[in-house]
Amino acid sequence: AESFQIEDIRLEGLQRVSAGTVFEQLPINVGDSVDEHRLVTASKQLFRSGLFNDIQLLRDGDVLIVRLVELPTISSIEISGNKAIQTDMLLDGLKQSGLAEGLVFKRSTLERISLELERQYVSQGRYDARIVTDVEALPRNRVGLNIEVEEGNVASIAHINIVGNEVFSDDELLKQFELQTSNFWSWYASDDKYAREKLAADMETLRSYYLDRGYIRFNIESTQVSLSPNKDSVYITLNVSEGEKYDIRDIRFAGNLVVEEEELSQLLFVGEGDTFSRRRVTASSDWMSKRLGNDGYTFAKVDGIPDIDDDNRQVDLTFFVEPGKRTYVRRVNFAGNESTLDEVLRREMLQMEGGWASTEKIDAGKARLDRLGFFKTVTVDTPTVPGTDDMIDVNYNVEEQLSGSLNFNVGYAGSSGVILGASVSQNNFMGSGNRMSLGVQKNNTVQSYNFSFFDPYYTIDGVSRGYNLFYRETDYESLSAVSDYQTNTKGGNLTFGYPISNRQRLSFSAGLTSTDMFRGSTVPAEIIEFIEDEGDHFLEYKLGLSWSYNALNRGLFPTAGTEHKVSADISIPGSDLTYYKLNYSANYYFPLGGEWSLRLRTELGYGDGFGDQERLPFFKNFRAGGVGSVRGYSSNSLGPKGLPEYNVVELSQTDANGDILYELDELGRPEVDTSVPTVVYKEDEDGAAVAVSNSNRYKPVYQLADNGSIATAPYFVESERALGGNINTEASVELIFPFPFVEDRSSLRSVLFLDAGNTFTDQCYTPSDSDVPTLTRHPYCENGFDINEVRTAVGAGVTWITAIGPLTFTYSIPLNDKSGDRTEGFEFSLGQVF
Amino acid sequence: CSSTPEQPQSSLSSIDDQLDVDVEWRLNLGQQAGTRLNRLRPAVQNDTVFMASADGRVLALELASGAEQWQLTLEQNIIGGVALAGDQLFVSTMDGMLHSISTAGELQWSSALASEAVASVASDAQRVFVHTIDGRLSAYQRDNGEQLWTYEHAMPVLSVRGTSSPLVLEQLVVTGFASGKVVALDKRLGIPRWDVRLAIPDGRSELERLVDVDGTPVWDNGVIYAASYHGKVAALSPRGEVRWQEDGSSYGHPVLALGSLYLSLDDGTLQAYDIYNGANQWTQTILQGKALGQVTVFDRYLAVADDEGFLYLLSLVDGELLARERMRPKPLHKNVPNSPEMTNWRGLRGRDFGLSAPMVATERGLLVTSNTGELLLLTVHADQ
Amino acid sequence: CSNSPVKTDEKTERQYYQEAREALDNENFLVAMERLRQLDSRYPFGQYAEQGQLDMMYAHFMTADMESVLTASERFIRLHPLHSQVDYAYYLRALATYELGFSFVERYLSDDVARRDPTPMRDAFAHFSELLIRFPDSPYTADARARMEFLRQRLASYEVEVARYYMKRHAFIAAANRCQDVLLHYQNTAAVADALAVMVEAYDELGMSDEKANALALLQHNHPQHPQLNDGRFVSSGLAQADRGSLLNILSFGLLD
Amino acid sequence: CSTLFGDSFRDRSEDYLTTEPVASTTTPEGMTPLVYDDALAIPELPVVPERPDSFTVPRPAPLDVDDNDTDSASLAEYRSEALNPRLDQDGAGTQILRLDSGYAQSWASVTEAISASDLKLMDLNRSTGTFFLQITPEVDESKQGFWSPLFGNDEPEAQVFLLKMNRAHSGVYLSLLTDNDNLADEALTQSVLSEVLRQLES
Amino acid sequence: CAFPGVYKLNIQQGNIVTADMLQQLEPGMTQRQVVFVMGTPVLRNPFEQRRWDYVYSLEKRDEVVKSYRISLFFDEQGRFSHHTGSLPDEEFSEENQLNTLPEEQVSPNTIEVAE
Repeated sequence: AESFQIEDIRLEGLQRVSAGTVFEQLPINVGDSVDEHRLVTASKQLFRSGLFNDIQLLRDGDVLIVRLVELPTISSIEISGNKAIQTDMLLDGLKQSGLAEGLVFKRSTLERISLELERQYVSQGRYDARIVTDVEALPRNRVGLNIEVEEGNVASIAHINIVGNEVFSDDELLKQFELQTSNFWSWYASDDKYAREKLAADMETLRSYYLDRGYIRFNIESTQVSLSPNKDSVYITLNVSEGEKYDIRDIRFAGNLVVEEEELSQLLFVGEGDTFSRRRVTASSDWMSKRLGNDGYTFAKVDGIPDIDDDNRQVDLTFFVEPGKRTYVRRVNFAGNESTLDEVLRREMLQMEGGWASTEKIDAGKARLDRLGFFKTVTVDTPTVPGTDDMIDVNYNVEEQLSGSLNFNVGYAGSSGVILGASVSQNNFMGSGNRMSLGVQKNNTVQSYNFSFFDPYYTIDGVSRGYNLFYRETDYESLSAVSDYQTNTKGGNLTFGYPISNRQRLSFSAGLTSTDMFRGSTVPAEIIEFIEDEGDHFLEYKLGLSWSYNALNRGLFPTAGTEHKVSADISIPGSDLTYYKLNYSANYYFPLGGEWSLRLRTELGYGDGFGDQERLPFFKNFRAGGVGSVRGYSSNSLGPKGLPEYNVVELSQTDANGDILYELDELGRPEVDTSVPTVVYKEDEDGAAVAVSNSNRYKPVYQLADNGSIATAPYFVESERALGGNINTEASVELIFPFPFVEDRSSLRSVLFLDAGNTFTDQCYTPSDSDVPTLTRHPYCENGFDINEVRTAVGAGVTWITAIGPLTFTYSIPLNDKSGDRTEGFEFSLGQVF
Repeated sequence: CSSTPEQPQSSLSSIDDQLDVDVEWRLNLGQQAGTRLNRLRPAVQNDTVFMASADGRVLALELASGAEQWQLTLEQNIIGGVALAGDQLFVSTMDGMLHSISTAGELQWSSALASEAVASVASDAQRVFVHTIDGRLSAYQRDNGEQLWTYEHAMPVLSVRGTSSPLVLEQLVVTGFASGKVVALDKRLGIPRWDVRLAIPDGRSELERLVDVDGTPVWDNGVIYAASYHGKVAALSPRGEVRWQEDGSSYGHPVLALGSLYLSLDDGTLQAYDIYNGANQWTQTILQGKALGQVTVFDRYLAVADDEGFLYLLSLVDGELLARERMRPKPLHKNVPNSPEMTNWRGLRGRDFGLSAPMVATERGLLVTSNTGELLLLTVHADQ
Repeated sequence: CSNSPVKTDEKTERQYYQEAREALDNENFLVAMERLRQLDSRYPFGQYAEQGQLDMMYAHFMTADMESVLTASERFIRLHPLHSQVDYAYYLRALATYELGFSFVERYLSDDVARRDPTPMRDAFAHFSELLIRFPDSPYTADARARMEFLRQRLASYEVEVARYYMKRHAFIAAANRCQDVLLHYQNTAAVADALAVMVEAYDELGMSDEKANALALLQHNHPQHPQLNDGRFVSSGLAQADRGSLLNILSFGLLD
Repeated sequence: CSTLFGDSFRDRSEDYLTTEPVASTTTPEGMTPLVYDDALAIPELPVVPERPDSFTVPRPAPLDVDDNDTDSASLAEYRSEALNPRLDQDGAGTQILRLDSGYAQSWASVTEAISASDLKLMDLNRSTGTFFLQITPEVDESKQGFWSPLFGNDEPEAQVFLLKMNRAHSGVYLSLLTDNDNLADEALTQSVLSEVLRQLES
Repeated sequence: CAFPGVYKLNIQQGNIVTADMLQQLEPGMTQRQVVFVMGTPVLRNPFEQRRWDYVYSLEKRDEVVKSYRISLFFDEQGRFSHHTGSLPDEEFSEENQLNTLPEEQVSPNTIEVAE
C-alpha cells in the first residue's frame, strides 16, 4: 500500500479527552511516512487506551484526520420499583463498588451494577429479587442508566423445628422466639421474615430458657437454615441436647465485700436447694453491684460462678465481689439543652460534683430530668476521667421537647364586634424552668385576662412559689339567651409548695375570689332559691392544702410508676360562702413490655358547706363528662340536674299498662279532634307530667280532679347543663400501645380506654310547695351514690404534642348512656393531655 | 434503543396433546403438604402401595384400586419416607425419630436420629442408612434400630431444602452433600473411601455460594451418575474417578433410559446426555421459567411436574412435549381432623396446588402425590 | 422507544454559571440557588460545578439556612480537599456552627453569660482553629480569630456560672474546682476575675485560709476595681446564703423565721 | 425586668467585635507563680491579624476562566507550553507535584509519564482529573516479624489509589488519595510522585 | 408549725479517708503509690504542687455534720514525707441518702420462674 508523509495530524470529535492524551497514545508523528498497515496498528493502540468507542483515520491531502467517538460517561442512574431499600441507600452501595455518576461506561459496568444491587437485597433476605438495567443514550456522549428492581418478597419462614427436646414441647419453646412461622399477625409484626441476627437472638433466648430452669448442661448441637428452590420460604431446624436439671447446693461469697455479708445475702434471689436459674443468679449479682454502687463503688463487679457437680447434678455457687476503687465525680455535664438553662437541669441533680459517685443518685438524676416533662429523651453515661482510675464524669444528654401552647385569634362577629384573643402557656418559659401562662380575650361583651406564673425552685431546695390573677367581665345584659347561670369572677391566689421527700410534696395556697352571678332566663329552682338566700355577689377567702406523691418514670407520656394527689380547698369563715372541697386523684402505670403499658386512673371528690351553708354552693359542684373525665359524654353534662322550669299541663287518663285512653266514636275507633294538641300528658309515679306524642290528634280522656276540673301537673323543661353534685367518682383503664406505621413516636401517645364515672349529690333540693304543687320529690336527683347511674364508655384516643400545644383526638362509644344524656362520638381538644 | 429481555414466552398453549392421561384412582391423605414442601413418596411392592401422610399416618393400599388394606397412626408429623426393604417400611418424623414398620402394619422399632431426616432412607440386608439435614450419614441395625456408626460432613451456612437419599452398593454407600460433594463411605465401618466435588461455591453472598447435591446418586452397570445445583452433572466410577462431567445445575438427580441420561435443570430446561461421554443429545427449553420437580421415566415417556400443578410428558427420543395435564385437586371439605394447618383451599397460596414430591412409575401407572395431600394413579395411552 | 426530550435551549456550563452569579450579585438568592442546582445536575464535574458549590454555600448562609451550609461545606471539603478556595468552605462551616450556638433566647434576651449547652460553642471553636492551622494566610483568619477569643470568654463565663450554682448549693469543692479550672485553663478572659472572687468565698467556707489569701491577693493585684472589692476589702456575694429561707420565713414574707 | 429583655435588645453573636482582650493574671511577688495551660489555645499565625471592627459575609472569589479547550486541536500548537514539574507541599503540608502548564497540556504529559513508568494505570477520567493506579505497597522490612519469612504471610494484595490532578491559580498540582477520598500515607505519596516527576523530566 | 420540714439534700463533698488507709502510708512512697492507697484527691489546688489535701464534708439540712482535712506533704523529689490532720473518732458510716432502693427498679419478687 502506498504511503505518504504526514504534514499535520488533526483530531475531530473530542469532548472530554484532551488532544494531548491522544497525541501521546498515537505512535505516529508529524514528518513520519506511514502506510495503511502502520495506520491500522496505530488506531489499534489508541483503542487500547480504553477511552474511545470508535476510531476512524482519514486523509485530507497530507494531513491525517483522526475522527474519534469517546466512550460515554454515566450521567444519571435512575432506580425504580424499589420500596424496601431507599434509592440513596442503593446508590451508596453502588458508589462503594466504584459505580457512580461520572464514571466511564463499559459493558462490564452494567453487569457489576445488577450484581451489586442483588447482593444488597440478599442481605435483607429477599433471595428472589431480580434487577433489569437498560441504557439510554443522552446528548453529548453521555448515558443514563434506568434500573428496574423487582424486589420479590422477603423469604418467609415456613417451618421452625426443634429436635431433641423432651422436657419442654416445641410450642412452649417456640412461643419465646421472635422468629415465627407465617401467622395471622405477620402483616403487622413481620415476625416471619428470616434474619440471621434474629435467629442468633432466638437461640440465646432458647439457651436462657433452659439455663433459667436448671438445665445447666443444655447445648444447641447444631442449626440448619435451608431455602426452598423457589427461594421464598426458609426452613430452620435446631438440634438440641437438654441434659439434666441441676439444683443449687451451697452459696458462698468471696472477695472484698465492703458491705456486711448479711446485707448482700438479702439481695439473693437464689437459695440453697432451689433449682439453678441463670437469670436469678445474674439478677442477684446485678442487685449486689448496684448496692455497692450506692456506696460509691461505681466500678463494682459481682459475678456468680457455678461449680458444677455432674454426678449428683448439683451446683455450688460462689459470688465473687470486686468493689473496685471508690469512685468520685469530677464534672457533671449537660448537652442538648439548647434553650433550657443549665441551672434548670443541674438543680434536679442529687449527685454533686466533687462527691463520691452513687449509681443510685446518678440514675435518680435521669429520672428527675425525665419527670420535668421538658425533654423527649434523656440519656446518661459515666466515662472514666483519663489518667485516673477512680474519677468519672457524668454526662447527661437531653433532647428538648415543645412544652407549651400558643394561639392567637383575631376576628369580627356581628354581635360581639371585634374579637381579639391570645393565649400563650409555656411550661419551660424561655428555658427558665418556670411555668407561665397569659390569656387575653376582648370583645364588646367579654373582657377576660388571666396570668399565672409558677417557679418550682423559689429556693434551692425546691420550695416553689406561684401566683395567678384572673379578671373576667361579661356584659350579660347584652346577651340574648343566657342558659342557667353565668358568673363574673375577679381575684387571685398565691401557692407555695415544697418537697418532704425525694418524691413527695406538700403545697399550700391562699386566695381571694369575688364572684358576681347572673341568672339565666329559664333556671332550675335550686339556683333561684340559692340566689334568693345568698344574693348574687360573693367574696371568698380561700385556703388550699395538697399532698402529692410522684414516682412516674417520665413527666411526659409516663409508662411506669405511680402518682397520688390529695387536696383540700376551704372557703374560710368571714367569706360570704363557707364550704370545703376534698379531692383525691391517682395514676398507676404498669409496663407490659415493648412500648405497651396499662394505666389505671381514679378521681374522687367530696364537698359540703359549713357554717351557714348547709350544702355546697351549686356553682362549686363537681361536674363530669368530656376529655379528662368520662369521655363519650359532652363535657360537664353528667350528674344530677337542677329542678327545671315547668309549665302546668292537663293530664289524660291511662289504661292499666300506661297507654293514653282516647274517646271512641261509635265504631270504636279513636275520635279525631283537630283542636287537640299533638302532645298529650300522663302522670308518672312522682306526680310529674310525662309527654306522649299524639300526632294524629286523637281526643284523649282527660283525668278529672276532685273539684271537677281537669287535673293538672307540672311538666318539666329539661335544662341544658347538669347542676353537678358534691360527690365525684371517676375511674378509667387505658391500654397504651405504639402508634403503628409511624417511626418517631416520641411526641405521640395512642390509647384504647374504658372510662366510668359520674357526679352524685347527698344534698338533693326538696321542692317546696311554692315551687311545684303536686311534686312529692325531686324527679332528677336521687341522694347518694348509685352504681347503675355510673356512665361508662370505651374508645380510642391519640395525643400529638405540637408547637401550638398538645392536640387530642378521641373517638368514644358510650356503653350505658340513658335517655337525656348528651353523648359525643368524636372529640378534639387543644391543650389537654388525658 | 433497548428492549428488556422478556421471559421466553413458551408457546405452551399451542401444542395439541398427543397423549391422554386418565386418573385410575385418587385418594386424599388429608394433610396439605404445600408449605412444608414434604417430599413424601410412595413405595410399591408387587400390588401394594405403601404411603405416608404428612399428618402422621402410614397406609397400605391396593395398587390397582387404591383400596386401603391397613393404616397405622404415629403421633408425630412424618417428614421422610416411605422407604421399603424386604418386609420392612421406614419413615422419619418431625421429632427426629426413625420408625420401622412391618409390611403387615405393625410398628417394629423407633430410634432417635441426630436431626430431621427429610430424604427417605436406604438399606441393605443388615443395615439402614439415614442422611439427616445436619450433614450426618448414620447406619442402624435393621432388626432393632441400634446405631452402628455415624459420619459427619461439614455443612455450609445456607443450603437448599432437601437432602440426598443414600445409594447403597456392595461395599459403599454413596451420598450427595450440601457442600457440593458426592462422598462414598465404607458400608460396614462408616469411613469415607473417596469424594468428588461437583460444584465450587463462589460469589460473595450465601445465596451465590449454594451448591447442594440434593438428588440421590443413580447406579447403572458400574457407573454412578449424580448432579448438583450451580454445578455439574457427572458420571463416576465406583472408585471415584470422573468418567465425564458436563454443565447441568439441578435440584434433583438424573434418570436413565434408552442409553441416555435425562435431567431437569434449575431454570426449567430439560436435557438429555449420552451416558458414555455426556454429549448433549437434545435440549428442550419449552418449559423454561417453570419450577420443575424431579424427572421420572414412565412407560416410553419422560415425566416431570411443576409447582403450579401441571404434569408434562415428553418423548425420550427428542424431548418433544407430548402432553400437558393440569392435576386439578378434588375439593376437600373445610377442616380435616388432627391437621394443624388450614386446609380450606382458598387460604392456600397458588403454589400449593403444585406437584413437588417425586413420582413413582409402576407397571399399573404413574403414582403422583400433590402438594394438597392427594395420591393419584395415572395411566397414559396414545390419543386415538 | 422513548428517548428523553432534548431541551432546545441547552445552555453551556458557562452560561448557567454566569446567570447564577448575576442573581447572586443582585441578592436574588432563591433564583441563584435554583440556577446553581441546575448547573450541578447538568454539569456535575469540572471547575464551574466546584465554583457553583462555593456560591451555593454563600446563598444558604444568606438565607440563614445554617444546616445546609454545614452539609454543603463538609461535602466540598471532602470532595475537593485541595481546591484553591477550600479555606472558604472551612470558614463557612465554622461560621454556621457559631450561629447555631446562639438559640433565640441566648442571642437576644439573656445577658453576656453563656447559660446553655456549651457544645456548639466548643465545636465552632474547633472548626475555626482548623481553619487557622490549615490556612494561616487565608483572608478569613482575622474574623475567625476574633470570634475564637469571644467563644473563650463565653465558655469561661459558663464555667463560673456553674460554680455560682454550686456555691448556692453549698458544694464548695465543686465550686472551687470549677473556678480554678478557669484560672489555670481559660486565661485572658473576663471570667477569671469572677472566678477568683468565688474561690475566695469557697476556700473560706472550706476553712482553707492560705488558699483564700492567695486567691484574694490575685484578685486585688489584677482586678482592683472588681465589684466585690471596695478599696481592697472583700465583700461577700451572699451566694452561700441565697435562696435559703425556711418555709415559715417565706410564708410570712420574711417576718417570722 | 432584666431577665425578660436583658440590658438591651441586640444580637449578642455580634458582641465579639466589641469585647476587649483581657490581660493574663500575674502573681504578686512572694507568691509562687501559677502554671497556666490553655484549654482552648488559639493557634499562632505568622502575623497576628488586626481585629476587624465590622463583619460582612464574604463571597467566594470569582472563577478565573482559563483557556477553553475546543473540540479539535492540532498537534503543532499543542507542543508550546513549558511543564516545569517540581515536588512541593500545600497549605496543610501534604506532598504534591506542581506543574505550571495548563490543564490540557499537564493532563496529556502526566498520562504519558504514567504509561512510561512502572505504575499500573487501571482507568482514567479526564473530567474528574483522576488516574486510577493499582499499587502493591511493598512490605517494608522493619515490620517483618522473625517468623514471617518462615511462614510467609500471603504477600499484601494490590490496592486502588487515585492520583488527582487539580487546577491551581497558575498551572495544576497532583495529589495521591486512597479510593475513599482521604490522603494516601506519606511514604507512598512520596515514591509515586517522584516516579512521575522522574518520567516527566526524562 | 406541725408540717414536716422541707426535704433537703445531703451535700457530700471530698474524699472518704479511713484509718487503715493512713496506716498504709509510708514515707518515700511515689505519688502513684499514694494514689493507689488514698485515691485521687478530689480538691485540686492551683497554688500548691507539693501538698495534697484530702478534704471531706457532709452537710445535712444546711449544717455541716462531719468534716475533716488530711494534708499529705511531698519532698522536692516528689516522694511522700508525712501527713497532718486527723479523722473524727466514730467509725465512718456513710449512710445512704435514699435508704430505700428505688421502687421502680425491678424488685426481687417480681422475677417469676416458670416451674
